Amino acid sequence: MKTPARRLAEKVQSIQESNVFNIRSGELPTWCPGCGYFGIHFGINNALQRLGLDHHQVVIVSGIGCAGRYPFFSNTYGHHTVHGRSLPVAQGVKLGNPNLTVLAVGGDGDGLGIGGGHFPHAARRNFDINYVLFDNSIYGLTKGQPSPSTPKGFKTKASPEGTVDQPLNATLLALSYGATFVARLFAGDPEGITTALMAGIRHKGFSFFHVYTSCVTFDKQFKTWNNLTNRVRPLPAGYDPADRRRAIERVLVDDDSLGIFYQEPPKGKE
Amino acid sequence: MKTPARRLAEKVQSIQESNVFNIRSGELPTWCPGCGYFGIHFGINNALQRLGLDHHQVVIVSGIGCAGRYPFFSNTYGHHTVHGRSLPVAQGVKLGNPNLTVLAVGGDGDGLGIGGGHFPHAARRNFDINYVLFDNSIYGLTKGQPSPSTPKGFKTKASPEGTVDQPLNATLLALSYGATFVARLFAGDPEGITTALMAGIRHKGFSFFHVYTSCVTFDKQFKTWNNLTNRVRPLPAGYDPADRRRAIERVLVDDDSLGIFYQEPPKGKE
Amino acid sequence: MNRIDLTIEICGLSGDGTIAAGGLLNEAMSRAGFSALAFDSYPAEIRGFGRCVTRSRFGFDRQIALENQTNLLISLDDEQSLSRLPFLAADAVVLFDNHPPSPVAEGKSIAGHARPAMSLFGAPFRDLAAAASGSAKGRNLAALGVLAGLLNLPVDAFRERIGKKFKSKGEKVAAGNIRSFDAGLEYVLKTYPDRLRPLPVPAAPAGQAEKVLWSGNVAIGEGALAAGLKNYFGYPITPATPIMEYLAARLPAKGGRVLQVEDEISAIGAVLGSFYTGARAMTATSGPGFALMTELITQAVSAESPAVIVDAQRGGPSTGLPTKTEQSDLLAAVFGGPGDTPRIVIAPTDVTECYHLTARAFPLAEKYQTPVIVLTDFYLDNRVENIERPSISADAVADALLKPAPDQAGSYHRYQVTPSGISPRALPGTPGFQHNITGLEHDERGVPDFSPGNHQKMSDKRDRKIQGALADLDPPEEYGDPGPLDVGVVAWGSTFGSALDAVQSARDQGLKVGCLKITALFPYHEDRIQAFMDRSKTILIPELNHSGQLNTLIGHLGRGRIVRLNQSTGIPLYPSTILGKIHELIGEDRS
Amino acid sequence: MNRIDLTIEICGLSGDGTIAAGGLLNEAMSRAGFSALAFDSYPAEIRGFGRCVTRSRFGFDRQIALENQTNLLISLDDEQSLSRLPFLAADAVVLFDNHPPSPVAEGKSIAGHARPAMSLFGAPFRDLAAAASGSAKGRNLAALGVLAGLLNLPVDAFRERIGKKFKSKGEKVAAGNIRSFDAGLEYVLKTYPDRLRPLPVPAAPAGQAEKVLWSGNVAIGEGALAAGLKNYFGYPITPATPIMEYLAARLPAKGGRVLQVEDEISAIGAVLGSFYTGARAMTATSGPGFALMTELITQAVSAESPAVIVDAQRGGPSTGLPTKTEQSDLLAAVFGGPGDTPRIVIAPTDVTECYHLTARAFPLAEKYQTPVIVLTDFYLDNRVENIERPSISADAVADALLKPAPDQAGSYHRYQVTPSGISPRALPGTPGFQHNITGLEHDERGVPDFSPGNHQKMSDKRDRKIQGALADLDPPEEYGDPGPLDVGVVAWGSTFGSALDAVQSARDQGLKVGCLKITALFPYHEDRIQAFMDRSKTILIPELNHSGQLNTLIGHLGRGRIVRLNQSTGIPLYPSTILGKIHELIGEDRS
Ligand SMILES: Cc1ncc(C[n+]2csc(CCOP(=O)(O)OP(=O)(O)O)c2C)c(N)n1
Ligand SMILES: Cc1ncc(C[n+]2csc(CCOP(=O)(O)OP(=O)(O)O)c2C)c(N)n1
Ligand code: SF4
Ligand code: SF4
Ligand SMILES: [Mg+2]
Ligand SMILES: [Mg+2]
Repeated sequence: MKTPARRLAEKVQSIQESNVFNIRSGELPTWCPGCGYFGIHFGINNALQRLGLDHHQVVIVSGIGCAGRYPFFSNTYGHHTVHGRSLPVAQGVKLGNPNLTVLAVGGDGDGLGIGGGHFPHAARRNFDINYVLFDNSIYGLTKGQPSPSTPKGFKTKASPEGTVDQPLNATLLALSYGATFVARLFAGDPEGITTALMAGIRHKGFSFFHVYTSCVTFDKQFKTWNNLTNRVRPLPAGYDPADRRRAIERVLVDDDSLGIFYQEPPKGKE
Repeated sequence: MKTPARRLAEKVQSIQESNVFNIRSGELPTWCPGCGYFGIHFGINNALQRLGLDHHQVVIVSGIGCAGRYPFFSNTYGHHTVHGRSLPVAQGVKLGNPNLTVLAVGGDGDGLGIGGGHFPHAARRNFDINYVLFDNSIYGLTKGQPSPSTPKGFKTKASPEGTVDQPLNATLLALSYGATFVARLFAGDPEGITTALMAGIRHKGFSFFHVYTSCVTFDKQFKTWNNLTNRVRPLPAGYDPADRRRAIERVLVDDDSLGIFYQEPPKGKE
Repeated sequence: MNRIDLTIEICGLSGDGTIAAGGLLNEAMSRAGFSALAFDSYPAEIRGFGRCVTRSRFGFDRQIALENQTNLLISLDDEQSLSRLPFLAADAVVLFDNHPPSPVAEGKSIAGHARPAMSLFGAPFRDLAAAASGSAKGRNLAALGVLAGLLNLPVDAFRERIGKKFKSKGEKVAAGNIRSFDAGLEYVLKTYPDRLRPLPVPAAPAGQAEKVLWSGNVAIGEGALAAGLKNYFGYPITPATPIMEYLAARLPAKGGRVLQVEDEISAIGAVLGSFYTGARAMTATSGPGFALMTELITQAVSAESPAVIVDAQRGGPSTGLPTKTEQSDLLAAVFGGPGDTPRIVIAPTDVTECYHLTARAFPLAEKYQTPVIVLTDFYLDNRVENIERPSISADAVADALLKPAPDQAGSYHRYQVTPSGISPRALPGTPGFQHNITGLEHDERGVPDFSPGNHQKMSDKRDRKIQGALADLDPPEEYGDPGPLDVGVVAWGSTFGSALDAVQSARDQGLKVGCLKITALFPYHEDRIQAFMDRSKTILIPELNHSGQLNTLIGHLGRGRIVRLNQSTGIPLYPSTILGKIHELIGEDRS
Repeated sequence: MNRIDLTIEICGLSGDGTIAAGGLLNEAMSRAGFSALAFDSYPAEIRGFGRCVTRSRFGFDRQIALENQTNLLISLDDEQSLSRLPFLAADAVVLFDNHPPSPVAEGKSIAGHARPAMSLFGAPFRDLAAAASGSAKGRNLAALGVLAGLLNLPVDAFRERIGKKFKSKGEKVAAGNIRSFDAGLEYVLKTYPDRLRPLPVPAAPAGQAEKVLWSGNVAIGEGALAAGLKNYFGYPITPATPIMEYLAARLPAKGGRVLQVEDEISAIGAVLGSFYTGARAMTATSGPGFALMTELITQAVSAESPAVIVDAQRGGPSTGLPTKTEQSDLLAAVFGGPGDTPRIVIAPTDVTECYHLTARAFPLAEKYQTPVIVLTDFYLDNRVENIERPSISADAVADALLKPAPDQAGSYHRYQVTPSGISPRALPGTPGFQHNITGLEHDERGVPDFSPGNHQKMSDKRDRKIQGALADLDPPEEYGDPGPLDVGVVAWGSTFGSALDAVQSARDQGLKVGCLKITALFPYHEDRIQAFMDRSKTILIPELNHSGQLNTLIGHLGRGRIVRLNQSTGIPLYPSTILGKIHELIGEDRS
């Protein structure tokens, strides 16, 4: 029987071999086979392709982590800054040259832990940047410590008795911070990522993409492919993303739906 | 006609002269006459007195700002750390000696700006500390720049055209972060502060107190005594603070009610 | 022509209008043609119960330093002013309110403590203002009127400045304030007609260049504007905040942006982001904020990102003395940050240099693709000097970006190893030059590479590049005798003015002394510094810090005796202190 | 007794089990009585396509450094192993898989590149393991079996260790893995009976103290536990993470807490909070995290708060070379942070000192009320040494808190100025001793005070206190001839072992050389260092950084010629490199 991870890895490989997209750089991703990041990579690349963006007009800013290595695998401009600071840098890039399409990408440790202080301000400032959070609920690159979004009870070397802290919900945070575009996505659904990215990049303002993903190497307990795949489902048909209050109310009771939770009608200030 | 600020200042003076509480230190507060902080000072002191806490069993940790000077005016132990770091230090104090009653105090710049990255984690970690945010929506000590909670359109030397960013709502944030006790209060209502503080200090877990207050010296536009006094009112009678979801829903539509928005039934982990 | 050297202090409690009066005095005197250098000191609390003191030194020649002897004191609050007594010249003139708003406490009157040779002039500042304008608030202006009458200063200059300052509060207030001033003026002329002490007024020199009364912070703002600053990112902190506020009022009109961000980490991050796209960007901060920037500064060194960072030093460590001056961030600026992180550190010594070094920091950052740290200090940021309006040629601040040759499209190497260590830099938006920059060690393409040879090569490159910047940094300037010196003073930052003043006095006294000004602190001109040291029998390094940080940095160059003169007081090192040390050293030497 | 000096490398691709095999080798050899020093190198990516190399040096005497000549290589991946060729001794032994899982690419076989004097031993690691255990995964163990057979190593030690290591994966896996080992063993005995190279095994010395095979990180954790650590606050970062993980498994049982917090600022903040209450606390980090702690470290200096901070250095600057070693944070540790911020910086040079210096950091921090920075580096953190289990007396780590006299209740002054600079410290919870600590400049009571005299007094006090700590810091240790030296080597940190090794070799060759070990980097023992330098014709300072940071710190003490030997390669400075330099210097000197 093929595991979901295996299936995804195969899918990703077939896509890679098909050469359908050329936005990847010559560098081979250093991620583990089966890592969810391949799916996100595919989703983002596809969105950039389909939007017809010139590669040289795109800047991807990232922090540190497995996710933070992203820019090296993409044939755009890339700014690999330090741990947790992708948002400040991305905002500087956007102000520096407003013609550029700016993405910030990074992991849950990067964005909700050490960089968590910048998130509210990037959201409320509402510059036209796109923040993709690769949320595997673990510190991957440092070999599997709990992260701010780790569910309770996660056992790692750093938490031998299991974690006890209430996890943070990045979708809820973005909404509370006043982000004007908020989507929740899944690495196992690259097409969904592509669709949301296209809408979010078109959105003039701060767009947040909360991507559920799996660290196949260090998490055998919670955010595994199996668990995630079994959980997620699309937002109900007819869901209206124009109401922030509704979006918050929904996210308080629903951890599993994917899609665009909120999009403010286009009038972003930057 | 007496201004509200004047009235408060007189009230505070009469209280000071009455010597009803001896928890103040020998140091005279360096705040401007009429500053809302006198009311908060009174509210906190009263709570400590009424709870019968020994002064030497209380540690007040603060960051930098007019609010940050608080510990110097109190006859407890005090740890005046750097800008934005009161929560990390306060958690260290609590783990160092769990018998101490630990308060963290500071301004909106301190807590939502530079220190905003620690707030989610202090909340979700749920140690038994009490965080009082003196929210005057301005950087007081540095002479009046906009803060993360400043309403749109605030004109200062640093924002000559008026501020444009969406302000942060600290009550909403605390709830989104999973804080187990959340109250919204007003410097002009020291008795309300006292009541909430007593409940929050008794609460075993992270208690957050969002105190509306006025910087009489630098804000003549928004959070003036007049504006605040006219706005605030108590939470409706019969409001049930046991439901976090309800609390969030309420705070999304109600910026003005004061009282305890949420209190998790006592089972905090620390 | 009489040489004028007049230091005037105004002292009061916060709320007395001390700082405002000092500002008006400086403006009016400057207007009248005097050269001025002034520096206020005030409490760190907004309405603490703190003392405010303004000190201004006036003369005909350019003023380069304050001295700690005051010739004339205006006391707006006697109790506070008592603390100034030790700093009054033996024959100082004291103006005081002989009917102040709250009665002076028993034994606290300045009149009761003045020394015999001092001259006292009492006047009812408050009553005069109240009578003239209906408000006692103008008592500081009445005091200025007394001063103007006593010294026979050009009163129109005062009236004009007062009118201008209060215009925004309405015609009525402005007129009332001018009347308060006039009331003081009339009072002194009437009351002390035979004790007046008219001061010679400088003749307006024909064709003199326009003069401006600028603080160091204004000069920094103007320097950045002159260099075409595009984006300013900041977080409020004393004494750097006025730079942000100054630019907030001016940069948007030039198409730029001033953004107050959530902390200093964000500020430096955004500066790096903006400069990455080629848009000049800057941040200004002080010690605590500078500390927070440490990590991203090291990243900028590794990623070879330009950045301009003003560190406006204040008393430290930590929150320290927010409204006091110190030069104690030097080693943090040069060595702060883990790893081998060479960067450029420069420090102006006066207001004019604040302008020039800030402006030039931009092309330096661009050319050498590195953070440039401009070290100022409270005494430099907040002093005002009236100076010829500085300007800088377009050339000197021209875009210094070295672009890659167009034919490198597709094969561009961001970190190409070159003899100079400088690699051509392509900006995002350029087709075919896509690349990554990173704080991971990387190969020439910018791809992570942790192999031994590569790390060595890249470390060499980064070091070579910064050492090469020496060619674009001002060499140390020597003052005084060109020959062998008994004492050679080596100074930097705001202390340099005092050192030069002291050396000039010592030379007037016939001593063989000289002075070296260092503005390039890293990299530094070893040979020039050593040459100066070598011709000094004793090298004196006066600094406003505790551990002698310049000495730690360059002391190894000295082959003779080095003597440190350090002071951790939060107040400037005065020329007299340095002069005293010179005397001591030469005395020792002779004995 | 034969002197054994054997360096064994295992090289493979990540996933080959290289690191596991190296670990087992070290354990088994240690068990068998050999002294060992081993150090692995692996890629910064989890599953990059990176090379893994373990290197172990074994002998009878204590091993103090690795050398860059390898005597025996086990190749688990030929393509990767080719890169190791330059580091193989001319007569090295190479064991390789002659039927590896994926065919070796054309021209990439190690056998095809070995130099003539080398001895090659091919064995089908994979097939042996597959046949013995049913899984090819055990090929690394089969390789160890080949090794054990070839060198006649004590096989029971291997079997026992393998069984133990895999116990957690079940009896079956463990037994299978032992069988894979045995298969390798039998294979070599059968295939190469006449080429075996039995190694003399050390006789188990009677009454020998218990030996442990510890990494520097384990020793740091144990040192902290020995000192009664109460709270550990950390944030993951290579190479410091294992300290947190080690303590997470042990501290709770002792009533302490390990808390992974949201960033390094929070970690140091919590350490300061905990120590404020008297509860010993620590954090460990590496360059990027250390940079973030800068501001709070300066605050701790001002507020006189104890803290223990391990900075496990890695290649810099910035994110740099996360899995490589370097000694480039020295100046940041000593000078990092705006303001005059004297603090204590100490650096162990081997695993045993990791234990002792960490343990002693706690009473030092307590007594001197200051941050104590323990500087280690990747090579020290991740090497393993088998050492006598260290222990420290209760006295040496006893509570060093100086409490105020009880009669000071009500009139207690937290920052009382004393001759030593140390003020009695009262803990929260003590009735009548309420006070504030602050990073604002303060008077003796802890109340903000920005007056000149007070700032001077408090700056003096803080400086005096730290200088006084010298009495409690190990003086530099001298090795080699006590008389005049042709070359005197001054070293710190992990480079010291290599320096000493080189000096021992040079002395064996009859050269007049010596070596100085410095573990107290701030404050440092000026007199002792100068005395050593003074008797050295040439002073050699080898360091694993680019700019010569120790030289920057103490170079001014040298009155003779100082020569730097710097390397920015991310790999250790080997004894042979230092020895080469010594030869060069002595040669120069003679010519
Ligand atoms: C200031 C700093 N602290 C710590 C680290 C070490 N570090 C590297 S990646 C990482 C966390 C990675 O977790 P996450 O952000 O979730 O990314 P992932 O690896 O899961 O993609 C940490 C702590 C660092 N590089 N810099
Ligand atoms: C790292 C750092 N940055 C900046 C400052 C300067 N600073 C002092 S107080 C303050 C803000 C005060 O605002 P707030 O926290 O709202 O407190 P308030 O004065 O309004 O009570 C700032 C920016 C500092 N002390 N440290
Ligand atoms: S460690 Fe986890 S997050 Fe990192 S590449 Fe591997 S699977 Fe992905
Ligand atoms: S400046 Fe504002 S916040 Fe500060 S003391 Fe004065 S009134 Fe209060
Ligand atoms: Mg993660
Ligand atoms: Mg505020």
